[in-house]
Amino acid sequence: MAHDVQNQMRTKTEFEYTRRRSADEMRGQVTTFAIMIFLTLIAFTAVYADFSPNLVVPIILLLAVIQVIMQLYYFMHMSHKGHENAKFFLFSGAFVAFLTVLTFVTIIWW
Amino acid sequence: MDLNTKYTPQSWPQHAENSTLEGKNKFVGFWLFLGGETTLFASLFATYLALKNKGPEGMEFTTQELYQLPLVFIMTMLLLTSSLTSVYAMYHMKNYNFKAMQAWLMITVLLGAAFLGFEIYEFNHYVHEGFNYSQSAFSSSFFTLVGTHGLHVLIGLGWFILLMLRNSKRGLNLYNAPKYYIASLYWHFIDVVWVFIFTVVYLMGVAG
Amino acid sequence: MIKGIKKWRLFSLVTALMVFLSGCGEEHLSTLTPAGQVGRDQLNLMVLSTGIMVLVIIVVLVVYLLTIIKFRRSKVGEDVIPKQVEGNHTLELIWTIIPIILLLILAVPTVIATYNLADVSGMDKKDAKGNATAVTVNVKANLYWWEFEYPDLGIITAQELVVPTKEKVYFNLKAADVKHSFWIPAAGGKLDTNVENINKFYLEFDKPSAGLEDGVFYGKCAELCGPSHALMDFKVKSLDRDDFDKWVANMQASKEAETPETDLAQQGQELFTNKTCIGCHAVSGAGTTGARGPSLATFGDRNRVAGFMEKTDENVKAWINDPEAHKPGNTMPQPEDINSGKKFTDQELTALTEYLMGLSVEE
Amino acid sequence: MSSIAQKKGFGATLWDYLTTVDHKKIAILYLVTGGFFFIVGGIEAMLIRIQLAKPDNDFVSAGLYNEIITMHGTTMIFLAAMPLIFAFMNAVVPLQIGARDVAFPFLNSLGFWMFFFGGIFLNLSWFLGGAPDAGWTSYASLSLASPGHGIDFYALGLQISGGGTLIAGINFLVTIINMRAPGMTYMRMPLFTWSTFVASALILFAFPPLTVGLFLMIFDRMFDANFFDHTMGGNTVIWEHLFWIFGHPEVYILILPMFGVFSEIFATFSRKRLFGYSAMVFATVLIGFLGFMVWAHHMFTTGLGATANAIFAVATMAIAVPTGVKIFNWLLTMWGGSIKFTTAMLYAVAFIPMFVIGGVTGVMQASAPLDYQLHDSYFIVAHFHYVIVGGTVLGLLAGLHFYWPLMFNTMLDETLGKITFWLFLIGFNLTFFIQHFLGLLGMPRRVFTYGADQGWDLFNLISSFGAIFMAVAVTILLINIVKTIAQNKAVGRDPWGDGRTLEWAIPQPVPFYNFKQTPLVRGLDTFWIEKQEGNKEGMTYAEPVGDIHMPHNSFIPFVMAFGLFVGAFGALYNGEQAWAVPVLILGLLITFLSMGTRSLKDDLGYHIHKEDLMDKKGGKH
Ligand code: HEA
Ligand code: HEA
Ligand code: HEC
Ligand code: CUA
Ligand SMILES: [Cu+2]
Repeated sequence: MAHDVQNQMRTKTEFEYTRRRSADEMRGQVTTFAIMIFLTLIAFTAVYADFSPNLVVPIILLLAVIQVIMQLYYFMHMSHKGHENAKFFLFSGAFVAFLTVLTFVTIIWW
Repeated sequence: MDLNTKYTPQSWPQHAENSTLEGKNKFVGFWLFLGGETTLFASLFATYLALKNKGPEGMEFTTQELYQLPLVFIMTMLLLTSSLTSVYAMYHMKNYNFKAMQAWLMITVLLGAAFLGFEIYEFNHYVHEGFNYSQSAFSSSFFTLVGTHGLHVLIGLGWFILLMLRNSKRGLNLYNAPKYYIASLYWHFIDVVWVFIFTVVYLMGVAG
Repeated sequence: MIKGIKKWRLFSLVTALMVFLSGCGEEHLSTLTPAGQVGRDQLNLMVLSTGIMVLVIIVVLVVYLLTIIKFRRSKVGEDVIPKQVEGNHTLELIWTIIPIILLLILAVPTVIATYNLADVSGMDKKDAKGNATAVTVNVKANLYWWEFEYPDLGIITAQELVVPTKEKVYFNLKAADVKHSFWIPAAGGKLDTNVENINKFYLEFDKPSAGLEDGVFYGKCAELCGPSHALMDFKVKSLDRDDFDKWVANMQASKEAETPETDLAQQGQELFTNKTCIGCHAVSGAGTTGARGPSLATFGDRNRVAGFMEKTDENVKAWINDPEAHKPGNTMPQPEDINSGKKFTDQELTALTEYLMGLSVEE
Repeated sequence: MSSIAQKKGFGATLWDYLTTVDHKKIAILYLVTGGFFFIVGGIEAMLIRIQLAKPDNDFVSAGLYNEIITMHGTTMIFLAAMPLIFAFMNAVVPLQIGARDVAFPFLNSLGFWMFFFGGIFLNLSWFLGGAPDAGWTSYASLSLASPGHGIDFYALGLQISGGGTLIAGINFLVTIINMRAPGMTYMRMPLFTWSTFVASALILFAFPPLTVGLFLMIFDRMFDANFFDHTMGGNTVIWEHLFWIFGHPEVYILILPMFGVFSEIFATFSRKRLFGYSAMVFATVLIGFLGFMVWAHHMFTTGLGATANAIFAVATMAIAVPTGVKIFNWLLTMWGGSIKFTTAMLYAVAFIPMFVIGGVTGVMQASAPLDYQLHDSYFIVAHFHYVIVGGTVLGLLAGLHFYWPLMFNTMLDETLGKITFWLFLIGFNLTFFIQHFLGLLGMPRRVFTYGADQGWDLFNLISSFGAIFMAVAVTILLINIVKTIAQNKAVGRDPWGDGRTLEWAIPQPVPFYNFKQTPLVRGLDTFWIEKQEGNKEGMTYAEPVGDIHMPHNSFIPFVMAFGLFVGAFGALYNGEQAWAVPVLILGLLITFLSMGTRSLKDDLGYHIHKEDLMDKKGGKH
């Protein structure tokens, strides 16, 4: 096992560069967070506002999906490279999940 | 891999979470596990949706009467924030700043514990109102879905605490960095599930 | 064109095979000797699909046999290194497309039949006077007996379903305790009786069942439902419309407390009342659902005891005196439980049997 | 650590196996345990056939019969077929992709022990008040009504062993994703590895719904929940869905790896490269994918409605296409080859017509209106034994003969093997072909007896008669195995002479660290390529000899699984025995404490040093 990585010292510039990159990324993540909070607020107000469920339900579901995608891509770094397998299996799982939920809300009606 | 290797922020690999084969394996394996968890929660969600508001003849509880959105809102905020704090922790792990990482994790744990506290309060409240586990198919499916999520939170907390304790003396190395990383993935996944819970269970429950 | 002819030959082959096989089975029980349109539709699908499948098997077998005969090492030579072929797109395309075509040939009638057989709109049709035009039967499956209620006619029977011929008979299926499945192999495919909902479908019967070996079609429970699942049989009597109407009228006229003719039977009736049998078993054909045991109003006309035992006096007695031994797990009490801890005496049994055998609505 | 040549006392060997994390030894554990359960399930099958040999038989009682069929189905599928498949996956996949071990050796061992204890737990039901009796599908209304603890044993036992299966599945996925030797691209992976990969993915997505279903069942039966109790608003159809969302992919979990084994065997004994390799890979993936969209074909008669039935009918039929692609590719692999009929090849060759028969009856059942007639009749029994016995079991037997030399460095007797083959094949067809007609003649399945007046006597007798052949065949196989072990004649590397893939290139007996140097894979059928180019060593290496990192053996997996086993008794007797809750807690405590021990301790494994590898003995520890 363990083809151990040789620990390479990064050059100064490389190091600084990655530092800056992750700091940037961190800022992006804080923005993401703000958006997520915002989306949550919209969802809750939509329900409080007492619109017709036919309107509210699709909206809040959409908001949930957006929020989850943000979690996956920004917090869990699914956009980074090296996540091909992660993506494939997570979306396959989501596909099975979708089918399951779909049948349970359609053909178990009694 | 040698546990005694001492790193500086500069020599610390950029992707410490999967820079060893063990790390890579853990990383991929854990993502796959999350894929499986997706179908697990889907089954629970599906069951809940099929049994929502279903109970014995003349059942008195419906989603509309039961759920209290303010509480759910607070819980949501707590969990969302804890997701961010764990991102902070991972940021510091990347920078080889062990102390800061532990600190942010500590905050994450506190937020998670607060969430769990509210959840326990909520369950307790329902049970007192008579909406207990065996009251109806609806109650069984509600407690099982939300409770399974709660259990995940609990496991996540335990995991973080265990990691923080066992490594407090050892510091960060390539053996435990992947563990921290996947624990935080787990935490995000818990948040993902919660997003669906507050939407599908609570908001859709109240909206109709 | 030539291919088409070949296919027809194949189908006649399959049909011949089916006819031959149907010789092995019993007409009242076999899916290969359909009693009506539903069963026939399903048999047609059977023939069609078997035809396709036999074709597939033949094609595979031909290639297969050629291969393993031609290319054995003993024939090719010990040291030959065959050419390492990678694949062949044309071939691969062929054996992707031909199966798709074959499947389409099967899929189209499948979908059509699926919708046709699910069409129960006729159930709610009413004539000018507001009476239902079709016969509808509410089937309730119990551990391990069947109840048949005719809601529009106000009658109820058990264990033996009676239906008119040459028309669609509709069914509402439900289970009382655990899931069962309602299956009359000769008449057509099954439908489950669930505990939480009512399933609906229809069946058709061409001919009166009187011409059959036992005078009835056999029905089965097709879903594992406990120890006596295998014994949860019922019978179906199909009658001409006229006979059916007569039967219905007799059923409606049958009363709870008709005094039987012989003394012995009267004793039996007394016992039947005193020993609480009457608490679970109705003896009138008029009524509605809800009894804890099968209605015995038509017991004398029935073909079996408890659905599966040959109908002899001995078997009736044996049943009453030890139901558990005959149908493990059934819900009729042992005599000890209703006869102050004792078995019935021979005399009592004879009386009960005489009484029960006399319960009839047919002349 | 271990070494095959070294003679050790029984105690030491036992301890070695209890603590091993070596995939090759875990393979042997799976093989032995799975084989044992196969015999158990087979004996149950024989009891079924004895009972049904004549009408109105009273060899076993009605209740006992239901226990027997339930345990037969459950044992065969969960405790025999799947573990045996895992045995070959463990034995072969790491070697086939040039890995030193699986990705998570510790979890590999844990997975095995969970399966082991789950299986034992399930079978203890026979001695503790009765086995489950609601069929292997355990439909909710009946299983909730079932008295005694049978169903509880079923739910808890499958939960534990199912956990083990899930772990094993993830393990193989990661192994195949991360541990392939340099040059082993996805499109150079042997078909057995590919099918392991797809089957493991099916496990990953199919087992969680089963887990949920079983939990709901456990909660309903043991903790007063109401998921399936319709008087409380529950719904039994939920169980049916959850079970079949798992259940249908499960049947592909059973067959796909065997497709892989057959692919290897066809290529090897035809001395020919697999025809249409990329189509084969694509078909495998497609079958796995479609496998998740057809489950309701088991529920055509549940009353889901015409639209649902029509959709699922057509979706089900679609699976015939990729499967057909595979069948024809196998035929064309042999076409133009040089076919050598070893026992393994005989099984593989027999598999084709057998599986086609089973497959096409499956397509007939997919025609929903026709299935109204066929469902829950003996036609179904015939269908699934043709695909399972004619596919999976023939595959397991083929794999057993084919991979035996790889696992044990000895060769099963070919003559006895061929006798077994013919007896089994004849018996199998006698037993199950006739059951198609029984079904058409109106015989429902799961009946403990049938009346003499229904015209089923002769066919049932023939069917029972055929089963005897299978029993004799299996007995001869056991004799063969004992004989081979007793003779212990080493055969060395590439015993079939025509090995094509990496596992045959490794020296025999396989060193416990597998590859001294990581091989470099230069194409599909890498060993064949090397041989053709006259490379005596059979491998090109990707790296110089260096230190090899190995994991330590560990007793913890055993203890963790044992804790679950103990805890399950607590859950089972909850509310009935005073000791139940303490035992439940004790069991969980054992599990969690051993888990804690594992995670608190740094276990980094050890290294075999380069110098030790260089000397002939190959680094004994
Ligand atoms: C290894 C296990 C295995 C496999 C591989 C299969 C494969 C298939 N099965 Fe089977 N099945 C079971 C195990 C398996 N099954 C079990 C255990 C049950 C019963 C469970 C229970 O109730 O207890 C069951 C039950 C079952 C049912 C439910 C019946 C019922 O209860 O009413 C159905 C219905 O559609 C079905 C269909 C199919 C189909 C379409 C395939 C297809 O994958 C088959 C595809 C293969 C071919 C078709 C042959 C090769 C193809 C060609 C040569 C190409 C040309 C062919 C055509 C054009 C047709 N199966
Ligand atoms: C992997 C799966 C698998 C396998 C391999 C088998 C193998 C066999 N099965 Fe079956 N079977 C199922 C899975 C399987 N089965 C399932 C899922 C069901 C449905 C259950 C349900 O309805 O819930 C079922 C149901 C089932 C039934 C229907 C029962 C009913 O509905 O009432 C029947 C009846 O004939 C049957 C028969 C057989 C036979 C004869 C074999 C034979 O092939 C077995 C051959 C093996 C042996 C004979 C080994 C015995 C060895 C010896 C005897 C050697 C002597 C021992 C020593 C020397 C120690 N099985
Ligand atoms: C608790 C209710 C109950 C009582 C009391 C009861 N039975 Fe029954 N009986 C049943 C049930 C339920 C069945 C159907 C059993 C089965 O087939 O599984 C049955 C079946 C029968 C049958 C066979 C019916 C048929 O259609 O073939 C006869 C005859 C019968 N009972 C007679 C009696 C007599 C006589 C008594 C009194 C001495 C009696 N029963 C008391 C519940 C009862
Ligand atoms: Cu009722 Cu089987
Ligand atoms: Cu299936």
